[in-house]
Amino acid sequence: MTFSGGIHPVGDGKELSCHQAVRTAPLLEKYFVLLAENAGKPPVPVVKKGDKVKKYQLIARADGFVSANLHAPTSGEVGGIVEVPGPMGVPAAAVEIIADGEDAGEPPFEPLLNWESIDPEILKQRVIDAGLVGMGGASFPSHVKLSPPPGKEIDTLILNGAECEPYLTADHRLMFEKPEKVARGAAIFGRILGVRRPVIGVEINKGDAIEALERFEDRFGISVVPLLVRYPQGSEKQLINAVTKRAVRSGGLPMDAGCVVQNVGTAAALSDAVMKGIPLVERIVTVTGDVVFSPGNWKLKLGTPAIEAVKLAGGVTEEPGKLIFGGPMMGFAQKSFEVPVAKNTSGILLLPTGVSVNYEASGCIRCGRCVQGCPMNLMPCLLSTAIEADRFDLAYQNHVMDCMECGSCAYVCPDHRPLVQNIRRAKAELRK
Amino acid sequence: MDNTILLYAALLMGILGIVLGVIIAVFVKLFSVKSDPRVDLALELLPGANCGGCGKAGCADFAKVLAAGEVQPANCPVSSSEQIAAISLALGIDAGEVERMQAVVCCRSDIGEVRKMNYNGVQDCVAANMVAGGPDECRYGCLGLGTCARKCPFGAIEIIGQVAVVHRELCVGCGKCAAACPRGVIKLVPADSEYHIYCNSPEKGANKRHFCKAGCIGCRKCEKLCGSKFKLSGFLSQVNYADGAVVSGEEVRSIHCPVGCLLSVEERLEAAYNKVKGNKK
Amino acid sequence: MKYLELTVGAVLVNNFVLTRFLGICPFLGVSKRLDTALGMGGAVTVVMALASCITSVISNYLLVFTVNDRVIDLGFLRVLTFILVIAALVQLLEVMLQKVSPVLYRALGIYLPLITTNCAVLGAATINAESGRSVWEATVFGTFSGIGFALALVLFSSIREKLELAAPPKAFEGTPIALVTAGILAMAFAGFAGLC
Amino acid sequence: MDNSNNVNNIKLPTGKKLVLSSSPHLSAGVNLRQIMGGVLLALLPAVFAAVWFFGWRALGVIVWTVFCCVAAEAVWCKFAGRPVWKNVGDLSAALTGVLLALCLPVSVPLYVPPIGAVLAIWLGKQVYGGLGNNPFNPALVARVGLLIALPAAMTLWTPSRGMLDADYPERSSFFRAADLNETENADALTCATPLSVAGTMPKITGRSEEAENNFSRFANRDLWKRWFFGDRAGCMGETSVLALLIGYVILVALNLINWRVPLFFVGTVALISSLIHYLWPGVTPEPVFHLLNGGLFLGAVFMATDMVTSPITGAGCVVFAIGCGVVTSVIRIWGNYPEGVSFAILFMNALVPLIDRWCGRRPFGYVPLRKNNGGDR
Repeated sequence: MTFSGGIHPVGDGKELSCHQAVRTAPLLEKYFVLLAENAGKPPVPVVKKGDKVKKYQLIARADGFVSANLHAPTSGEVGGIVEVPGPMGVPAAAVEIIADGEDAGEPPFEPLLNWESIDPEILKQRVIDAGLVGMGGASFPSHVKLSPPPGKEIDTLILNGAECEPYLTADHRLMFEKPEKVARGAAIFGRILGVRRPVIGVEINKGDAIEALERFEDRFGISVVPLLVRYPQGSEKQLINAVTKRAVRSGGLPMDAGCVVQNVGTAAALSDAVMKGIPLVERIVTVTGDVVFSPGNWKLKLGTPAIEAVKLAGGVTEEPGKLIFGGPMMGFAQKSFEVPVAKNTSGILLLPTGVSVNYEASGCIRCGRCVQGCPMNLMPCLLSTAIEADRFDLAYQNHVMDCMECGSCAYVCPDHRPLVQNIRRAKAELRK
Repeated sequence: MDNTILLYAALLMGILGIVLGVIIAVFVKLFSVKSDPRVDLALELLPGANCGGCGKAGCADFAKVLAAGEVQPANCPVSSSEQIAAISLALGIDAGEVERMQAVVCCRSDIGEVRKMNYNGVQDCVAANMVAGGPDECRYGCLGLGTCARKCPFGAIEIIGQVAVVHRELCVGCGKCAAACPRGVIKLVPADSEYHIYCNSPEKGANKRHFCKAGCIGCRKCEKLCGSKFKLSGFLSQVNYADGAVVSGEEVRSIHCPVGCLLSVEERLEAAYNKVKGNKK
Repeated sequence: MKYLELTVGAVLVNNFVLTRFLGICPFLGVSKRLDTALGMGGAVTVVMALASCITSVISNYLLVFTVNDRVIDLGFLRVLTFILVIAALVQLLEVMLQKVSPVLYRALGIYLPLITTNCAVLGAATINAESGRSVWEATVFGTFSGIGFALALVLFSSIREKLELAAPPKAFEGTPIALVTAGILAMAFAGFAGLC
Repeated sequence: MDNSNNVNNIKLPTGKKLVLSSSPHLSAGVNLRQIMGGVLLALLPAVFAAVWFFGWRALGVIVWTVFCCVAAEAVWCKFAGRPVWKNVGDLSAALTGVLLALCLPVSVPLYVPPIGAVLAIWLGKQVYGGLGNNPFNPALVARVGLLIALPAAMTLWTPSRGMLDADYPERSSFFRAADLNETENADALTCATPLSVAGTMPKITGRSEEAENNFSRFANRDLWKRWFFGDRAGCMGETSVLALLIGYVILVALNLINWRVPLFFVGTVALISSLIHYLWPGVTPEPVFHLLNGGLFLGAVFMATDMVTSPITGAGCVVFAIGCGVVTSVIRIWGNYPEGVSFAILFMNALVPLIDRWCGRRPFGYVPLRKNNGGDR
């Protein structure tokens, strides 16, 4: 099963890290927990400089509905609210925590071992308390997706285990090593939404993960759907299309098609929050790239600077030409190795200068590869030529706003045109 | 014989003329459109640059509201005072009075030699600013990729050595550049003010010094000497245009800005050219 | 076969713009945007059809007639009367357009009254008169000539809309590149020679 | 940076070489030169066929034309201030050169290729702003321009290798009677192409015995076989249908063209010509004649599929190809010119912006598939 359009990235770099078991990182001296890491409003800090915090203690409270709680990843002293290089390139506010080396703390919530029989509202409250966000990339607070407005009927829950981005294997390792957590998380999400049989969509290049998850199909009442390998299968709309054949309308949300999509990482975190009563303070991060000495997956606490993660991976073999947070297709290039890991950092990718694409265009030859590759059925080449001539009206007529910036078009472009960046520019200009 | 042909010819042409004339007359009556000649008149007198500086979609729209008496001719920032007088005379309305504005690019990233990272992509400020907040270290400075220069209908902005500089004599203050700039470096200031502070970053002076030699350090020297003519926002001093402050040359000399941020428009332009020349050598 | 010449012949083989090179002024002037080109094409088609009809009535019945067994030939008035009729038609069209579609009226601007001096319209009327066509044939010919004009205009404007996004050398921007394109388009139409 | 200190002797990045760019950060690794090179590869069989059937002069003309085109490109880029090596290096000028050469007759005077090169590269491509901006296929602009300006030089056909043999079927149709006995002296010999022979034959409308027999001399299987391999008079590259079909397979295998275009182009010509032939046999020869003759396959496989000047979407390509087929058939059957492929493609090139506009794609989810709660606006 799959969707129409899309691309097959060749040499997707997953083999660098997909056989490396997840390791737990040693404790660091300092953590910089980013405040503005979830989509929506940043949470408000509830600690100040000099406060002693325990592990799992609330350090910033959600501000409004589209916002998520933040907890201390370890025990220690608050060094203050400081500015650190943020993942979007501009300095961002973070809570500095100076670890005391004990990493001690009690789970702040009561385990809900009887989750199969209690009120779904209590489970939903747990999602809010634990500060769960979408861990795939957008970092959208999870509980928002669990609260469909009246009139919207949700009949399908899909867990996103596609992990279509090249190089990343964090979700793969998670599903393979902790299938029970993922399956249980799916079942809990299903119970909150009242969906009978949640679906986990996994691309077939992760055969071992599919096998592992299938062992829990009956126990938790879920089903695993193998998907053909194709990028961008992990995009919500494409995943829904691949699994259910439904199409989310242009400009709409998955809820419009009766679907909710959650990341497998979020499901595992939910399982921990329910069974152990602990909030989201660490995540699995793939530290990889062609110049990384020994790529692999690590369980990193929130606020770990990228340079520490690179240290864990044994440093680099040569000076990297690009540092990317996330995958190579949709991730963000970074200016500094001081950027800390956030809830949505699925990968830290270091590419040598030769591997990363050099955008140096001469002229569009209208070969149509981008049109074939576009999963949203757009015509990126026409959009790009219109935008380069500052004709944003033309770009709008050609549905530039439907673009989700998956990068398939720029990936296949033989002229190496900065198609996605042009489209981003048009969107920014049109939103003005 | 000739006479008969002439007669017939005259007859034919006459009848044809009359018949067609009558038909046209009937049509004109049937399809008459009320139009305000004052709109066309105003449109003719307006500059026709369609810059949008007046806040309307273009000169045609402005002419419409002008004829309706909703705005005054002086609202057109492009027309000279003689042109405005001509419009007000033609339409028989009061010219009105609007303060003339002018754009200033408040940045000296060329002089300050702001560090820039390698950037690979679309050569446009809006696009570049979205990639990790822009390739330069200063988040508030001019990127110098020329989006404003391309947007300016009057060609008043020149990119000199990776920084935008406004040519005062060409700028009419329509504000298109200011709207286009993703970082808000371009400010619209009263056209009669001569001296401006060429920095846009409210960051701490010490932070700024890491990557820019020419940023305002917020020493407040200007504020101490000239009082309310300057105000501090963050760690950035600014001329208090809102209160109609005009800084004179004498005051500037007495202040003697330690980083040289306080400059006249001409001095700034000259400095930019000199910098490029120096770099070439 | 005769009607094939009047229809296909007028549209493709002897296309007014690209084969006879008549009516170049609006062809270059209003071909910047597809919608105005469509409007102009429509307007010219209407004027051409009506003008062909009326002028052929005039040239067949009013310019040559017999009075008391004497043939009176007013052929020397042909151009004069034709222009008079065309001018009047354009005037009517202009008045109507101003009321019906002010947007198109404004977009066409000066080119609308200039249809009067569009040599394609006068050309169609004159060709009709010279080849002694009946009123019906003349009307068909005029209509399809207009359609041919509109076709050339639409083709051309769609290419120009695309060219607007391209970046030709500074010296070729605007009219020069349009003329080059028109030339190549004319070469393509040359292939239709001899169809009928 | 304190982090650059070595910890346990591992090398840590300093971040000095970091490049900022927008996502995606990977590329499929295809570039323009590879695409143009692929098309050139697909043209090799046709070049071989040209040399085989028309002798070494064919190779000389091809090389000369390619040289002229590349030189024209280099000269323009030099004076227009564009990077010369980058523009020449993408092989597009060389490709135009080969295509132009393949639609010239082998006996073409050597002053023609430079004129063609200037027409193709300057007028057809560079005045529009270079590769990607030209609305018309440059090689075809040159061919049609030359055909109109220098008709004599462009229709000076010489016999192919097999036509010199006495057992070539229907030989007398293609040679003047006086020349027929002097086929040993091949250099000075001119002949006619099957299409031009058919073009000069009387068109007999209606159905009669005479009409049935009008084109019967072309209904010869041996002749068809020779035509298929390329043994006939004509432009250098157009004669060998076999070589062009191999090229088609290569192009499709390398995903360099939209496979629909040649199929629908040739299909439409076959359909229309068979329709006309079976209605009025005296008007036009059999469809097989039309398929094997003229530049149909060269045009359909290599000219109409030019990415820059053909529609982007699959549906658009089908419309485009059918249009090409219709115009080609119409010109061949009724027009003055015996061959209409180049005119047809040029004419349809002009329609491409309109086709693109009307055959655009509907964005994903633009019309919801589900009705109950699949989003109703």
